[in-house]
Amino acid sequence: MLEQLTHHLPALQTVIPLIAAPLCMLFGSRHIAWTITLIASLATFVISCVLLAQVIDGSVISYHLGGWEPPLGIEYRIDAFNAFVLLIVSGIGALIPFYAPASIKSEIPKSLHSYFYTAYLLCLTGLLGVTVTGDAFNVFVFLEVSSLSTYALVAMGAKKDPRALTSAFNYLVMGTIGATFFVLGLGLLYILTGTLNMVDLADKILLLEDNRTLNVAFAFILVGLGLKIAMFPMHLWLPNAYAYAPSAVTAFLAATATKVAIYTLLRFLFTVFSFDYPFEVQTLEWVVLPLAIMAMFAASIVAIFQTNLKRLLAYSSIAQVGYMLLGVTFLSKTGVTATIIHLFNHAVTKGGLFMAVGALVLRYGSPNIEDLRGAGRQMPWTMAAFVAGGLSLIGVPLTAGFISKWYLISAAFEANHWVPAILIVASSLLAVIYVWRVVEAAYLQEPANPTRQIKEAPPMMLISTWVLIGASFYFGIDASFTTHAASAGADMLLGSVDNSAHIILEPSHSLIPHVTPHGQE
Amino acid sequence: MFEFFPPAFCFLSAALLLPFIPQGILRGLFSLTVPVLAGWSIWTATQGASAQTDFMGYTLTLMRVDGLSTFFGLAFSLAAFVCLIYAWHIRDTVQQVSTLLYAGSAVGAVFAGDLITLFVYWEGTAIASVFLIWARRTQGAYFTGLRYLVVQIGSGVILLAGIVLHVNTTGSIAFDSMTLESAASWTILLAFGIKAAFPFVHNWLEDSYPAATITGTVILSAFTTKLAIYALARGFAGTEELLLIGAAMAVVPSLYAVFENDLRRTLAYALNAQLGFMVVGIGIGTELAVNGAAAHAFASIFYKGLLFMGVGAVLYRTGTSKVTELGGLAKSMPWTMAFTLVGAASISALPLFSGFTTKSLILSAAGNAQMLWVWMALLFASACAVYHSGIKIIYFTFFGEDRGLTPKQAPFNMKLAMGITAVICIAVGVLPDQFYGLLPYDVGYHAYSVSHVVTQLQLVVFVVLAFLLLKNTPLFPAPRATVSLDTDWLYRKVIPYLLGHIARFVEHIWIRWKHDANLIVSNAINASYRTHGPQGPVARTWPTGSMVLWVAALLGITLLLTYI
Amino acid sequence: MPLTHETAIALALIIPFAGMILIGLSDRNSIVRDIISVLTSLLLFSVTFWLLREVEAGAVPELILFDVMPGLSMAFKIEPLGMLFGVVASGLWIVTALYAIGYMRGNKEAHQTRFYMCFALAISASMGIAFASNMFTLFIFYEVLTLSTYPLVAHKQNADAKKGARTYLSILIGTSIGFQLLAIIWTWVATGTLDFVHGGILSGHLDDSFAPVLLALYAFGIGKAALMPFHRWLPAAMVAPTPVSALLHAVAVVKAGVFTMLKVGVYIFGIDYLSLTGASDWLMWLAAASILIASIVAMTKDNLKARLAYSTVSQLSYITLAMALASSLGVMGGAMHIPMHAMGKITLFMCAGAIYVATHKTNISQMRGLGRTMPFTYAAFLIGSLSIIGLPPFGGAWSKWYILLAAADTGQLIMIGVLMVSSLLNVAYLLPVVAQGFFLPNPDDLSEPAAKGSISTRIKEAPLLVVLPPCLTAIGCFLLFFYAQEIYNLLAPVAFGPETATAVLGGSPS
Amino acid sequence: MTHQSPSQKGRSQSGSNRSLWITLGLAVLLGMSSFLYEPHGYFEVEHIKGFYALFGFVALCVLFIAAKVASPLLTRHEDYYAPKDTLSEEFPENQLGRENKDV
Repeated sequence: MLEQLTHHLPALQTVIPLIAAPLCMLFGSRHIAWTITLIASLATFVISCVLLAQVIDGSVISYHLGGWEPPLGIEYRIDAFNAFVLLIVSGIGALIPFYAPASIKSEIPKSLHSYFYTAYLLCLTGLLGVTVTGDAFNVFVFLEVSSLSTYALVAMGAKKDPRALTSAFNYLVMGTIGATFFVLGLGLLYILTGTLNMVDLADKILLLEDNRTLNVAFAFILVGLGLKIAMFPMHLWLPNAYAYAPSAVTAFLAATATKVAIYTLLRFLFTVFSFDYPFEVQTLEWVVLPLAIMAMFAASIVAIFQTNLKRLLAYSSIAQVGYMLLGVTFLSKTGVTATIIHLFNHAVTKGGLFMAVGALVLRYGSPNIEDLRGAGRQMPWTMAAFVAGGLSLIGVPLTAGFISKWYLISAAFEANHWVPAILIVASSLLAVIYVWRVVEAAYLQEPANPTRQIKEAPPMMLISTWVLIGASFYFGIDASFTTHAASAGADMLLGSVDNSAHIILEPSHSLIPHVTPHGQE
Repeated sequence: MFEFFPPAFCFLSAALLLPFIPQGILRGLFSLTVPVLAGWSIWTATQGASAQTDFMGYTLTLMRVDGLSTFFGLAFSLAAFVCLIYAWHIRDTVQQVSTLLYAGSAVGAVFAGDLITLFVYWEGTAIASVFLIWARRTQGAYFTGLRYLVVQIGSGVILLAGIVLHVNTTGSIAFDSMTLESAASWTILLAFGIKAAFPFVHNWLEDSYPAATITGTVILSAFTTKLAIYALARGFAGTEELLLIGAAMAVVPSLYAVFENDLRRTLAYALNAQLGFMVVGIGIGTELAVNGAAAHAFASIFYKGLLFMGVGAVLYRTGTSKVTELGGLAKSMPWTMAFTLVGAASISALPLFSGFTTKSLILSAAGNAQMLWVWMALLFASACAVYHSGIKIIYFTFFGEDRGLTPKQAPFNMKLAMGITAVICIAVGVLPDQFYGLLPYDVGYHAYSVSHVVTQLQLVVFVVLAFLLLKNTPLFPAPRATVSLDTDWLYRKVIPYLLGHIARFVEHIWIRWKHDANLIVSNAINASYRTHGPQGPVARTWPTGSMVLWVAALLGITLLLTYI
Repeated sequence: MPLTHETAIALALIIPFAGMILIGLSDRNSIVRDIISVLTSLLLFSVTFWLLREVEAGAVPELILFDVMPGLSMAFKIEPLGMLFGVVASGLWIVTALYAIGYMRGNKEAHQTRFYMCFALAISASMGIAFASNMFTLFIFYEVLTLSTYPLVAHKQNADAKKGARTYLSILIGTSIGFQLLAIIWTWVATGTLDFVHGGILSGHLDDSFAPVLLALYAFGIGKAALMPFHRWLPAAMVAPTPVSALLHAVAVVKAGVFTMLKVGVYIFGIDYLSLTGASDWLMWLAAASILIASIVAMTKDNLKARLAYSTVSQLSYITLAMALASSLGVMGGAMHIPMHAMGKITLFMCAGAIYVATHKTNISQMRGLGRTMPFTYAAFLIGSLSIIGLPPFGGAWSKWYILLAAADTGQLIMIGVLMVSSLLNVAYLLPVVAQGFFLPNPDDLSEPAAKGSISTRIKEAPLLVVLPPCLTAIGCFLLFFYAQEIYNLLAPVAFGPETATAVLGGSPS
Repeated sequence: MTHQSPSQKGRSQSGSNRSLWITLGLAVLLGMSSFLYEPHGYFEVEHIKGFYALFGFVALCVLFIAAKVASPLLTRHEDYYAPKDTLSEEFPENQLGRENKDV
């Protein structure tokens, strides 16, 4: 049984949270819902660990859902890259149940807690699904699953601030536009090639010569995913959504949602399309590169002036997305590795930061920097976590952020892109400013209300915060895992590894799968 | 390692011990034994002995005992001895320590066999001596001391630069005779020249010596410049350039010494002129001339010291050393007058006094070399010296207009010191052959001949006669309460004035620039706040429409690329 | 227990770190805390001293901790230059630890525990910098040092302190990330290694015309070396309590900067490569300008610590200049200037602090006549000044000697002139402090007749723990003049290359 | 400036007159003596009779004239450099032993 289960892990990855979600609602009790969520998210985490272990050496797992052969059937295809992303998503997903209860207690009416867990699990399902699937349309479906549940999650912040409703609605409108663009692009691709399986698409696209429809499809997909990524200047939905959502949701979204969107973009850029496709190279160079750099600066400067800590971090995220996109535009293995590493590192760091901010908001009742003065003494552990995360955001050595920047700048130098290299460090310095504004307020200013007794954050929140912050340090001190995984992922994406020889076929029409080399298929 | 204990170490270690000995007789006796011990060790040192040590890859020669160094070493030890007696009454630890350090450094420098050791002691004299000026503890002395220190250390760093260049070109650190053919030796000559008060770099001397304490001036007058003379004699004997320099040095300060109002400054100018004689002697470079320079340095140490002591004693009792405030002290301070007269007679080179037997060596050397103009210049300077050091000091202090001053006699220790110094002056004048025996070279010179005695007496007497005749005529430069403008005018008036303007200008620019820069920065911050601040357009997040517009625009731009 | 090289290096890093934790734990009991602080410094010094003996015996202690990224490891390897810096920083920590106790108590400062903790952490970081075996490790500890000293600068938490600390942090972080990181990554991309190798790693991997650019990134990126125009942090950091200014901003932090500069010159570029490509010519001129301008600015400062800060800026550029001369003798002089200047400048800063503790005066113009009430402090200040000026018989003379020799060796006569003028400027801004203290009347105390009254009644020194350390370091300045030979022997392999060192040691170094 | 009584002035006047006569006498004697011996000099000029006497007299005249001419150019009031100069300030009293003769 266990044997069989292990062969269905790719499917279980999405199925477990998908089944758990309605259960949460059915039972109604928030305690049971929490338990279910905990079990489901831990299970997905374990699964993703197992999956990553299987593919990190460069193998690929191809799982045919329902036994239908691709390209007709839906294929779940796991290689080093998406296994790594799965790990991020499920890892942070597994932390949220620890963090959430204390956090949402004050933010969401108790009656809605089970709905919260339901929506959360659905969101997790969607994000994992997007990552795990090898089918382009399936990507769209899961993307919408996650998006729709996200809108609900954001709206749950309404108890605390009614603007959450408006921002959720805005997010919905914009997200839908993005999704629509994406699906339009898919439609065009389907018209051209008649297939939706990514690997198949890639093969077919290679055969097409200079084709305007293909270009239009690419443009639609890029813009659609760009919106989901919050690529500057299509980021407008993000600050409000992050600012008004419940803290646990913000932490989860910030760490996972945009990362998965970036993953998807990379998939399309490199697996479906590739550098051989001239239009892509052009677009990256002429559209994405300038936008990425603008994001790095514009968003950072906006962050500097923010008074609301959550919005500050939200804008910082937009800037960080700029780094990730910048890595891609170097059109090199190091560049893509840098993007993947930063994707991971930033997820860990930003997740931890938002968790810390959530704890602060819980105790102070406000995310405004003004109100958080003196927090360094009143909530030392939480604030220390924030500072540590901030250092990682800046890219101080021994933090994960440093590793990202190291690879990113290396890639820039390798590509002889001097100006971007300088701009990367210049924008890091902007991060110094916005992080240090908070540090100064917290440590060097007298509390806004000295008589008020502020307790340290609840232990579970603190622990989950520190797990992420600790991870951001661990991966800064020993980056061998992330760099290894990221470069394996980059190899996979850029096709520098001949992966056809390593494919593990897992036809699901039989419960006992047999493994055959790809070539014999 | 050492064949014997370097005498400089006697002074230096005593200086370190001194603060721990109680003030008073004990400390006074202790410090007096130091020059005695040092002098004895120099006296008994075998010629050619040396003390060497390996350090930092160099072989440092801490001691080089030969005729020249022994002679100067003895002179300095003896000078230290009389200075210490003169300063017996001083109860200021700073002055006491710095006196010993200063004398020790000077003795050390004289015996230095290599340039690094020389440099070490060279700077030592600069640092130790400045405290004798500052010890006056007035604002004027403070600033004078700073000026002095900068010049002295300036000489030191120039020496250092010269040594570095020398080591770099020759690979040797030995301090021997040099020729002016490389940048290194020119630099070293400049360093020596500053301490020897060459023209245009001389003014530190006239500026600082009169600003020191009473005893400090006496001590200062003994060492620094004579050390420079030693160094020149060692390194640059026979360098022709020195002839002109020395002649100018002998003449020009004499002029200043005439109209200078402050007696100690007058003496400083006179000292400078005497140094000119020695520089000329070194420039001639024959054994006779170098002997003359050394002998004259010796004599100069003591007769100049004696004059400074006399004026110092007057200052000590009356509070002033200005011509315009002094006069008629012959009755109240007879001993001081008598001793000062000996000094005046010595510098005037009257027979039986020291100047007679030493100056003539240099003049004879110039004569031997048939250097008429140099000889004339020196003769002129000699005539001037008769007036400014001989007549002027004595006349205006002890005779002249009576200002109603009735001070007590000088303290006993001062009189004793003056007495010993006077004896030395006379001894050099009376026993020339014994004195010449101490000189570095054996040249068999005889000072006393009828011709020499008579001509010298003629010179002196006619100068006195001219003075007495002209004294009441309008030609006589009557003393006035003035300060003389010298090269220091440049760095005390002109340069500060210019610097002040430049500083104001720079400050103005700087403030403007800072203001502008601040403005630019704050404008930039404000502008980015307007655009990127919470209310700025970039940070605006609510309008869905604008976002859709962006999406459309981006799609459009991307698609446009198709046509490229 | 026999001490191995690995454990000794690890101990050197861990001891101050453990000290920091223990200090934090003994927050309640200030006496225990202070004792721990001193004991830690003693322990650390004994370890570094043991290592020094080993290095002098020719050993090359090494410790590889782990790989951070593929090819980039956190590793330590002690070569003589690093050993020297390590011994200087840890040795002077002892006196500063004592001094800090006296100072912090004398001034009744708040947050003393935080102060000692950050101090210990900073020392730990300095050790890391000293012993780093590659540029990557060095950079990491460089940044740790910056961050750990930030709370020390902002210690007083008033508006001034915050402003100063902000300048401090923004320049140090800004230059290190903005330039140094770029330079390091560029080096890494160009050569594929960041290890310190004698003779450099860049030769043959970098287009010669780019060498000055890369050097510029390093030179400006090492903000701690306070090369103009990135020197502003140093005067700004003077808002920190004096022990911080003394140890960190005269020894550990700034010396970490110039130490890094030397490391880059010797082990990344290689002296031969620098001299071949002339990459450092511009740096030499800039350092010279820095020396002079900072000295002139120092003269205009009335605040004693500000004056000392600008003096430090000037003196640090000596070392940069020495490196930029691209000559073995320059390396010798520059490296030797690290302990020499450290000893002198820490003396001066501690004296400034002693004056502050005793009288709460910060401006030189207020300090007239203080020398007679605080003779020991002022005597120490005098000796420190003389050493900084470079006069014998104090340590500073030797380093200046070798830098001058290097300038002569490379034919840079103008640099000789610059160093000479700088000495005079040093005289002009340092010695007035002493002279005014000893020889001008105290304006507060006009009735006091000079040189009267018994000494014991006149002396009003700061507490013993504040006065003793500067006196000790002043004696140190004197001893360094005679121990220069040891330093020379230690550094010979760095300056003249490991092979030639033994040959050169025999005779004259020129 | 202290006021002087006429008698004091007269005394100093007569004193200097006496010294003038003595010096004059000495000068004549010495001037004559140049004719009594053959000088052994190094230069031609030394053989001029009374060269040294003449030289001394002329030298001082030249010196005085030069001083007379130069002093307006080269001297200023003694407070010129004040306050950074010692000439313009009193010698510190505590370093003096200013005592008057016992009356």
